[in-house]
Amino acid sequence: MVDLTIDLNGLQLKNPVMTASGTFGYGEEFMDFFDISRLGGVLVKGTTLEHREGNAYPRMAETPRGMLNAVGLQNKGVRYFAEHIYPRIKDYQTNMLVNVSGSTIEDYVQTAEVVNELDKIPGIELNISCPNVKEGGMAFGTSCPSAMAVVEAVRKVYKKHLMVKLSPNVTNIAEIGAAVEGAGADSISLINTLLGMAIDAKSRRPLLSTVTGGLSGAAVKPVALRMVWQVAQAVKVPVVGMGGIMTATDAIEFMLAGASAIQVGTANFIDPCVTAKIVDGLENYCAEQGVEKITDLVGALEL
Amino acid sequence: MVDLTIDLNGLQLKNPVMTASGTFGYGEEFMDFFDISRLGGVLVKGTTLEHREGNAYPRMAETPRGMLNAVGLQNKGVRYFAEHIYPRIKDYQTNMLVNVSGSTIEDYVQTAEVVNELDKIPGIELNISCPNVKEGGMAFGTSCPSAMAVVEAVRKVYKKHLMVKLSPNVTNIAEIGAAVEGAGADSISLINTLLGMAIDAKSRRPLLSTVTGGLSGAAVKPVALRMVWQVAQAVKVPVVGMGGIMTATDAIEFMLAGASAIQVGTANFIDPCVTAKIVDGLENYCAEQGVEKITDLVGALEL
Amino acid sequence: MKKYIDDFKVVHNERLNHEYVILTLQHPGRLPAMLPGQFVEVRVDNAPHTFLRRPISIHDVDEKTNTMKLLVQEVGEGTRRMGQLQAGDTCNLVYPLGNSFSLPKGKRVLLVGGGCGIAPLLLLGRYLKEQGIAPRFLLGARSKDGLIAMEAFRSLGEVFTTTEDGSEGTKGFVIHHPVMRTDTPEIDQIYTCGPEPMMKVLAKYAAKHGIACQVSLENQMACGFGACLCCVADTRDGHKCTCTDGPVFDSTYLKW
Amino acid sequence: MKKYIDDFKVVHNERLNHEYVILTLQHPGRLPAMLPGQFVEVRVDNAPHTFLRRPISIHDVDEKTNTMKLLVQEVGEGTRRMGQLQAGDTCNLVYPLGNSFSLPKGKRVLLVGGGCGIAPLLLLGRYLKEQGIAPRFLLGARSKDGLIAMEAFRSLGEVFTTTEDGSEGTKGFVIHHPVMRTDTPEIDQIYTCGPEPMMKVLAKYAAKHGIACQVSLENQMACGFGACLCCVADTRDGHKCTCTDGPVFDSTYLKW
Ligand SMILES: Cc1cc2nc3c(=O)[nH]c(=O)nc-3n(C[C@H](O)[C@H](O)[C@H](O)COP(=O)(O)OP(=O)(O)OC[C@H]3O[C@@H](n4cnc5c(N)ncnc54)[C@H](O)[C@@H]3O)c2cc1C
Ligand SMILES: Cc1cc2nc3c(=O)[nH]c(=O)nc-3n(C[C@H](O)[C@H](O)[C@H](O)COP(=O)(O)OP(=O)(O)OC[C@H]3O[C@@H](n4cnc5c(N)ncnc54)[C@H](O)[C@@H]3O)c2cc1C
Ligand SMILES: Cc1cc2nc3c(=O)[nH]c(=O)nc-3n(C[C@H](O)[C@H](O)[C@H](O)COP(=O)(O)O)c2cc1C
Ligand SMILES: Cc1cc2nc3c(=O)[nH]c(=O)nc-3n(C[C@H](O)[C@H](O)[C@H](O)COP(=O)(O)O)c2cc1C
Ligand code: FES
Ligand code: FES
Repeated sequence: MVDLTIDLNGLQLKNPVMTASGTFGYGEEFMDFFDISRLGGVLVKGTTLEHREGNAYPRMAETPRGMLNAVGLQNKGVRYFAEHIYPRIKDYQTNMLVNVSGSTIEDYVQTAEVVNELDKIPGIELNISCPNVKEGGMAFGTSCPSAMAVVEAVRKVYKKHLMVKLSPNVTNIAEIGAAVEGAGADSISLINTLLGMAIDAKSRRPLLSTVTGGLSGAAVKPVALRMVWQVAQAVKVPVVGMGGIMTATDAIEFMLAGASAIQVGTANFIDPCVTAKIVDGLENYCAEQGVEKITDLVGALEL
Repeated sequence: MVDLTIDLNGLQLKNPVMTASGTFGYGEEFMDFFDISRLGGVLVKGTTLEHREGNAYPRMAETPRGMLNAVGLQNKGVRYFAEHIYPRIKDYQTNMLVNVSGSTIEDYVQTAEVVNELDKIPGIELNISCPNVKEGGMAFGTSCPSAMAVVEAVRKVYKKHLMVKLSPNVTNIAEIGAAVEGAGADSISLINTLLGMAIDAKSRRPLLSTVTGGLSGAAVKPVALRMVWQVAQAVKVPVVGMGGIMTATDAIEFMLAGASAIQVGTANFIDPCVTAKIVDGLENYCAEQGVEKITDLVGALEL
Repeated sequence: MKKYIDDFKVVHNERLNHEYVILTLQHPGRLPAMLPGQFVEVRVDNAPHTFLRRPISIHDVDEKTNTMKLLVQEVGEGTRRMGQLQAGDTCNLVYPLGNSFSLPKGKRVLLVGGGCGIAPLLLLGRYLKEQGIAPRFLLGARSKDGLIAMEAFRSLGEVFTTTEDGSEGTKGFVIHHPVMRTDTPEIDQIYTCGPEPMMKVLAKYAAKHGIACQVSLENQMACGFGACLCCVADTRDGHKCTCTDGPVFDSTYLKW
Repeated sequence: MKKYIDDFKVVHNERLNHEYVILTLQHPGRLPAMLPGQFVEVRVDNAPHTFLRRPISIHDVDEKTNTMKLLVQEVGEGTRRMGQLQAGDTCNLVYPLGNSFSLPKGKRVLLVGGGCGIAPLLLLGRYLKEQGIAPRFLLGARSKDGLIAMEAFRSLGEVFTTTEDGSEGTKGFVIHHPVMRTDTPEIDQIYTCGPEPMMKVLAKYAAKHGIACQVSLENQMACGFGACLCCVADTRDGHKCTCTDGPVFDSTYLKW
């Protein structure tokens, strides 16, 4: 038996496989396909203080082995979440983490305060990297001072696990990672989507209502892997890697690069059972390679 | 007859299709496949002041619809180029532009000075964005002051067309574009490769000798298109777009986003005739859409 | 409704013309219940340019043979690959997805389709007939060649046709067909699927004549089952997912 | 040598075992001259995970039928797709690429191959024979199953074999074969292609015995024709491209 458990700076995961925010709904959408209690964790949809309608249609464009989205944090607001959704999902036998977004620091703080009161939510993922909203979002994640400011403010009010999710649209990701660690992050997740664009040559129009959107899927894996490697070397807190993970082999690559856990996003759309398969695949890889504890893989890249 | 000619701030192109540096050798490698005088221009291999052996093997890894390279500017130095290669290629009936790289500003300046003396070379492309060398390269392209410094220094000694090639590995590409324009660039080309990484899960080793390398190919197109769009809006000099162009349709998308000309890189490896097909494809598109001058497409994206 | 993911076996690929095929897919075991208007998400294998699944309506269902039919119009790489599937091949589906057409307001129904939008109307027609409601179809195309799978529709009810070039049926768009061009059309309920401009015209027509109208929308979908929120339509209640709240909407519910 | 890009027609796919096939590809017109040791770059269609072409050695050439043969070992998606090509399919090649084996230093030649590295040795053997030099082959594999295409080699000359498990020929690696285990081996020239460790052992052996040795290298190639500089080998003159300066190198030229 391979030991797949991970201690993510106090947050206990039964295995390193989590689902990425905005790609797994509230988990409910996947219940017909597999038992989500098999997962290490679920990052629920991006949640904001107030209800948000998100961006206008069209919000999605396919790209070479990837996709652009411009959802724009559509959600009913954190109070609706606490009242109506939380009761439905709180007893799932996995870590249900809330992905928190905002336009101002005050937004983030107030949202985190509401989530802090929800007993069965063991942590939040602070999204300082959403490229699809006009205010806030990515802007916070692209400079050290603003990233630190929002993390410090939330840290003051949020008592449980504070994961901070970085934007890849920066010159120096290691610097930002170190900054948010200094500001009190318990773990760091990356990457959010790369800012991209798609055009229909025939109609000469952008394919997204917002012109630019967030790129995800297999295409971004090399960039994500590099950034995870850079951040893992720059910080002491655990790193949660994502970006283009489609298979167990991809997940292992991220762990070798230094990720203690991983998240799977876009792949869920193509195979709703993919995360269960990745859990199995991690176990098989460890068994084949004689790895007894999966933690032995973390950062085990041989240079 | 569609008018495909482009006036790139004084540099006359018979059509907007050029080949990207480092992917087309000195043009000679493609002579067996098609008549390279059909091209608007050829960007020859990255050229430095001194001979460079480049990085150790392995230098290439395939990724989802892309590739990583870590060539590291292998070349025989600009003087060898001037003496031995220039005489062979100087009479090609297309714009032969030299891609100039360096580790210090002085390197860039001296290299540019040598090229300045070569009558049949109508311009250089200043590569301030190579991710595969330890010193200089990308470092110059990732901050405004250093980008400006190198461009200003070269501008003083280089009298012909000065194209500056930007790195995509930055937080704010528009800012860098505006800075190099201010420093005297005649045109701006982008994107160079995105910094990425690949790992072999079985051997637990990086697939490149340099661990990280430059990502190119179809996968990067959405990011490249977005950056071209952003820079085209931020500057007045013409923009030359590249990154993942595989077909004429891709090329048109870049022109709609604001590129006056385009470069094709990785696609040359898969189809050595691809650039000739793109020239044909541009003409067909224009004919079908009733576009008389291809310049009408530049920045013609409808928002 | 419970959703599934399964490998189906292609048992038949009927090519209708240069751009349309009907695939018959067999479930490995017992096909679960599926409703008219629902769709499947097809995984397209061996297609370098097709990253996501492709949504395709359920065209017909045969519980006896545990098969379903998909009517596919080849418009890009994904659908072209589907058109190349051969008997014996495997086709992985996520299904059944979306809501469904609901029972009509009145017995006089008209099912209006254009292009590949006729696909869900066959199963709907079969379903209505089983409920004792005689379906009438109005199918439009650019020209005669575009009027496909006619026998299947005729076996269920009356079929009217229009073609833009007049090569068959009434010349013009569906809205120009005599069945609609009276002051008091004998229609209680319109069901429609096809190009958006067509459906908008029908929605307006229905509103004017006090006819109920259900439209089946297309949209850019990444998942097809409510996980990505990419596929929204603008409704009176704000953004709603075409893949879970739709694809079928009451036309008056949409902000058209 | 002039390089070409052409669609070839697959005229035959001979499956040797679960992992090896021999493809026979026919040129649309007249096949240009090709030398032993050269390779082609195969475009792999319908393969989502295969972005670049795949380099494959020219296994054999038949000028009368304008065909060439490729011996393909299925190791990943690209080669597996090649293994699925069927008579009538099209296969796009860039060819002929690379330098070639050169004439031997002396008449007593030994062609040593392992795995898919045996591929270029057949054409080389044929070429040597035409030059009046009798090729002797030493082919190694893990076990009997890995010794493939033996008849073709036997038709050209003497064939020695080794298997790691001893299921055929001498037990051990190629270096353990009696033909090499004498103090004065009757060999003037070794040609070798196969796993790098094998070739390194042979290079050392050749150096020790004063035998000339040409090795054919593999490398990560993006283009195959000198445009990308990805495929360098470390030589006494610094980095040289395996695809243009190689794939065949004199073993003493390499920094091994
Ligand atoms: C709920 C639903 C049911 C559908 N039912 C059917 C059906 O029964 N039969 C059928 O043939 N088609 C149906 N479609 C449309 C089908 O999904 C698209 O034609 C298909 O996704 C195109 O994929 P492709 O790879 O062939 O083309 P692509 O190469 O992806 O695109 C080719 C062209 O089609 C457009 N396109 C791509 N995807 C969509 C989409 N989801 N909606 C609208 N336009 C698109 C592109 O913009 C492009 O112009 C349905 C779509 C939806 C949302
Ligand atoms: C000059 C040359 C001649 C060759 N001749 C033959 C031949 O005649 N017959 C034959 O079967 N194979 C030959 N090869 C090897 C063949 O190119 C690779 O097996 C093939 O590229 C693998 O592609 P894939 O998509 O099947 O596997 P992938 O999925 O790309 O890789 C599968 C495994 O093979 C390894 N691999 C991939 N590409 C290469 C490469 N270029 N070199 C070494 N390892 C690689 C990968 O690291 C991985 O472990 C030759 C290679 C070269 C450079
Ligand atoms: C449709 C969609 C919606 C997303 N919504 C969110 C979100 O609300 N909050 C967030 O932090 N990330 C969001 N993301 C980013 C993903 O969580 C993830 O960081 C990214 O997609 C990269 O991983 P992948 O390549 O595995 O998809 C979204 C991604 C997609 C594709
Ligand atoms: C093998 C290889 C070598 C390259 N060498 C150089 C170089 O010497 N100088 C340079 O400015 N860019 C170099 N590039 C970057 C390309 O010119 C181009 O900017 C990049 O590949 C994106 O375009 P593409 O996706 O069409 O390949 C190289 C790219 C590749 C793949
Ligand atoms: S397509 Fe994903 S929610 Fe509708
Ligand atoms: S593979 Fe491109 S130079 Fe050799």
